[in-house]
Amino acid sequence: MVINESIKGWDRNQMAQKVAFDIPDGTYVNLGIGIPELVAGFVPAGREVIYHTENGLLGMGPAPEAGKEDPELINAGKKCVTAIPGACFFHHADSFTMIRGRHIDICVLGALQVSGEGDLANWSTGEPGAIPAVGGAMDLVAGVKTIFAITQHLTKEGEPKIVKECTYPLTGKGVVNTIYTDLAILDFTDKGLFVREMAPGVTFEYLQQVTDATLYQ
Amino acid sequence: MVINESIKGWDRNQMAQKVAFDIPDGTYVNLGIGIPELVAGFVPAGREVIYHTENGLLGMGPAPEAGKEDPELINAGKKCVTAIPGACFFHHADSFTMIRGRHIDICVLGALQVSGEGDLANWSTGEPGAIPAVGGAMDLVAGVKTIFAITQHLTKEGEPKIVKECTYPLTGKGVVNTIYTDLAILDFTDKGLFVREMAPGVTFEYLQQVTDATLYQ
Amino acid sequence: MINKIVKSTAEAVADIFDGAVVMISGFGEAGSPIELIHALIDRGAKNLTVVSNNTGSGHVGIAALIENKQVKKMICSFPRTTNSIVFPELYKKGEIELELVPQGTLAERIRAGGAGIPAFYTPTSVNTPLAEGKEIRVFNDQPFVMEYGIRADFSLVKCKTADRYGNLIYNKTARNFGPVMCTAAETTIVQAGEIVELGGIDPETVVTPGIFVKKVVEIPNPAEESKLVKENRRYPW
Amino acid sequence: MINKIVKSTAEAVADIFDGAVVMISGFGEAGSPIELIHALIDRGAKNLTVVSNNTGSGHVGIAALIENKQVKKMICSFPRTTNSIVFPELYKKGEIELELVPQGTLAERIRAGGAGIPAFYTPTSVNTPLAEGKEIRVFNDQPFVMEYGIRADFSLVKCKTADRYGNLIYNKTARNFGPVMCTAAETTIVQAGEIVELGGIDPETVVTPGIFVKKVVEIPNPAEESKLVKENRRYPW
Repeated sequence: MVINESIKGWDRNQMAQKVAFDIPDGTYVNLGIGIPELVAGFVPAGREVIYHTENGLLGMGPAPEAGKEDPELINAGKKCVTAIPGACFFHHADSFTMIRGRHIDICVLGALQVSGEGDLANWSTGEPGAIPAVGGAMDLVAGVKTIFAITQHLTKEGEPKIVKECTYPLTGKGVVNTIYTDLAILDFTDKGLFVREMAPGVTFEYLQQVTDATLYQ
Repeated sequence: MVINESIKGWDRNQMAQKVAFDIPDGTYVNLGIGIPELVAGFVPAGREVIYHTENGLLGMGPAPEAGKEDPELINAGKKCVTAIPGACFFHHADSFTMIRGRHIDICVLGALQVSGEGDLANWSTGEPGAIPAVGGAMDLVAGVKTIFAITQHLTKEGEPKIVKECTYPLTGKGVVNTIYTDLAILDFTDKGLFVREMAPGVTFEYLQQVTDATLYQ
Repeated sequence: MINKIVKSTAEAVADIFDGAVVMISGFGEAGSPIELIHALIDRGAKNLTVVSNNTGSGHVGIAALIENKQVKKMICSFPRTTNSIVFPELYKKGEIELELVPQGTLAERIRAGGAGIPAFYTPTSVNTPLAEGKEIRVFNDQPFVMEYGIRADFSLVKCKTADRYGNLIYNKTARNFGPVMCTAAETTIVQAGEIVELGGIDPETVVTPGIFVKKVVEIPNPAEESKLVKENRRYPW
Repeated sequence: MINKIVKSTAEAVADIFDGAVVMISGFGEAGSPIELIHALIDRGAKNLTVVSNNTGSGHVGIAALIENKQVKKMICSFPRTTNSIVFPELYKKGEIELELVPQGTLAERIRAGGAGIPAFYTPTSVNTPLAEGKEIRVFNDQPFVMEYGIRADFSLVKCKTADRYGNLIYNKTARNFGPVMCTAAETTIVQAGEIVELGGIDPETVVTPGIFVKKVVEIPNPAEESKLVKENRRYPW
C-alpha cells in the first residue's frame, strides 16, 4: 500500500459538512462525541433538525455563552449545552426507549474500524489491560434507523480503517449505512460498499488501494 | 351444612372497619372496587395512609362534593375522586411498576373464592358465554406485599366461599394473607388458616361447619 | 420545518387502513380520544385490531366503532363495564375476538413494544388460565410468564396540551395509557385540548416527548362520553 | 405520619452495610449525590457493589469512595472519563471488578428491577463480546440477548426538590438515572436541593412518586464535582 501524501482530502469541517448535507429536514438526530459534534453547525439553513442526547434531552441547542454554563445541562460527551424552545428532559430509561425503540432517525458516530459488511467497531481496541468503556454506542447502533460513521480513512499509522473484517471487538454487526471519511463517501447497499463521492484528487483505484474492504462504483 | 339464621355477623361497614384497623400508619394501600372502597373511611385517626389507584394516582382522596366532579379524576372503579396535597399522577406502566415491583404495602380486594392454601379467585366464574374481565386484579395479587380479601363468608346461595380448592379460575396462587368475612377474620400462616377473631355469636365449630377449608385456632 | 399540527380529525386519521392494529388511549372515558374515534368511524377502515383497556360505553366512542363492525379483535383488560352493551352482545354471538390481558401486563407489553423489547417475564397471571400455553420460566425459585411486546400501526391518544413538535402533557388520571401508546405505534395521532407555542410547555414537565408523535389536532371542547351515554346518543349521529 | 426527611447525611446513610449493592445516580457530575457519597465514605461500609454510569473524577465523590477501598465491584457503562484516575489504576492492578453494561441496557435493567421484571430481551450488544455467554433468542427472525433486572439494597440519588412524602423533581439532564434507581432499591436515599410543603410540587409534574423513596436530606448548596476536581481536592478532606 502506497499512501499518496499529495492528497489532502477533506478536513474535519468538510467531512462534517458532507454528513450535515445528508440530514433531511424534520429528522431526529443523535450526534456522537468528537467530529460528529461538528455536524450540527453545518446543517443547511431551512432544515429543522432535533438533536437527542442520550443523557436525557431532546432539543439540544448549541454550547452556551461563556459564563452561562450549567453543569446540570450537558450532552453525552459531558460538555455544557443549551436547550431549544420545544425541548424536553427525561430519564435514562425513557431516553433509551427512543433509541432502542427505533424512534431516532439518524446517529452519527466515530469509528475505529468498519467492515465491508457494515460491521462497526468503535468502543475498544481490545488491548489487554485497557479499560473497556462502551457508553451508549451499542444501544445506538442496535436501535437507530440510519447509522452514519465518520472517520479518517486511515489510522495515524497509515492502516486502513475500512477493512474486510473488523479485528477490534464489534459495536454492532451490519449496522453502518454510510461512511464519511476524509477521502470519500461510501454507501452500504445489498450489493456491497459503493463509492458515492471522492475528495479532490482521489481516484477509485487509489481509494481501493487504501481500503481493505472491496469497493464498487 | 346448617346455616344458623340467628347469627347476624358483621355488616359491611364493620367488616371494612376490621380491615381498616389492620392498616398501619405510613403504608401505601390499593383498595379494590366494592366493599374495599369503604375501608378508607374507617382508618383510625392519627394514621397517615396513602391510597394508590392503578389508573394513575398516588394520594387519592375522598369523593368530591356534588358539582365538583372531574370526569378525568377517577379511581379504578371509574368513580370520581379527589387528590390530596402531596399526590401525584403517572401513566399506566409506571403505576404497575409500583404494583408489580412490590412497592405497594397492602391491597384490599373482594373474593369469589379463597382456598385453604390462600389461592384467590375473584375475576371470573368461568361460566361459558360470560364476558371475562380481569382488570388489574392479577397484577395486584402478584405484586403487592400483603393481600387482604374481604368477602361474605357464604354465597347468596349459602355455599362456602372459603374452600378446599377453588373451582373458579384463579387470580393468583397462595397470595391471600388475611380473609375478612361477616363471620370472622382468618389469617394464613405456614401451618394453615387460623381464626383470629369471630363475630358475636359465632363459635369455632359453627365457623368450621360453614367453611369448606380446614380451620385452626 | 417540523409542524405536526393538522387541521381536522378527518385529516388526522386519513391513513388508517383496513386490517390495521390501532391503540386507543383511555381508562373508561378518561383519556379516550372520542373525536378521533368518531373520525375513524367516518373513515370506515375495517378489520381493525383495537388495543384499549375497555370496550366502551353506550353507543359512542369505542363502543360505536365496534357497533359499526369495524373491529375484528379487541386486546384489553376489562371488556365489561357499566353501560357496556355493544361488545358483550357481539362477543356472545362470536362476532368479535377477544384477547384478555391483565391490565399491568397490557401496559408493560405496550411499553416494551415502544422500547424495542420483544419480550419480558412477569409474575402476573402465573398459575392462572391467562398464562395457559405461555412459556413459564423460573428465576430465583419463582415462576414467571413470558409476555411479548405489542406494537401498533396507529395510536389514537387524547391529551391536554401539545405544541407543534408533538410534545404533550395530560390531565390528571386521563394520562393512563396515553404515554406508552404514543411510543408503540408507527403513527401516533393525538387530539389536544389546546396547542401552544414552542416553549409553552416547561421542558421539565413534558410527559410525552414530541419524537413519539406524528400528528396533532386541536379539539378545544371534547365531548364527554358519559354525558353522551346518559343522553343515549349514537354515533354516527 | 409520613415524614421521610432526615436531618443529616450521616443519618441518611447510617444503615448501609458491608457487602451492600448501592446504586448511585448521575451522569458524570450531573445528578451525582456527592454529599451522600462522602457520608458513605465517613460511614466506611466496605465490599460494596456500586451500580453507576461512571467511576468518578479526581479524588472526590465516587472516585474517592473507590480510592478508599470500599468498592469491590463496579457495574457501569463508561468507567473511563476525563480526570478518571482512581478506577483505572485499581482496575489495572486487578483490585476492583468491573461488569461493563451498555448504557441503555443498564438503564433498562435497573428499570426492570424496580418494576418486578426479572429478565427481558434486547437487541443491544448482540454479536458483540458483551453478549458472550448470554442467552440469545430469535423473535421475528432477529436475534436478541436476555438481560436480567438489577435490584439494589440502597440507591443514593440527587434531585432538585422534594417533599416529606418523598415526591421528587429533578434539574435538567441531572435527572438521568435518578428516577429508575429510586424504583430499584430496598432503601432509596435522596439529597434534595430544597424541601417544600406537601402540594408545593404540582402533582402533574412529579417525576419520582414518593412511594419509591425512604429518606430525604436537604442539601441546599451541593458541591460541584468539577470545581473540586479542578482545585485538586480529596475526600476525606
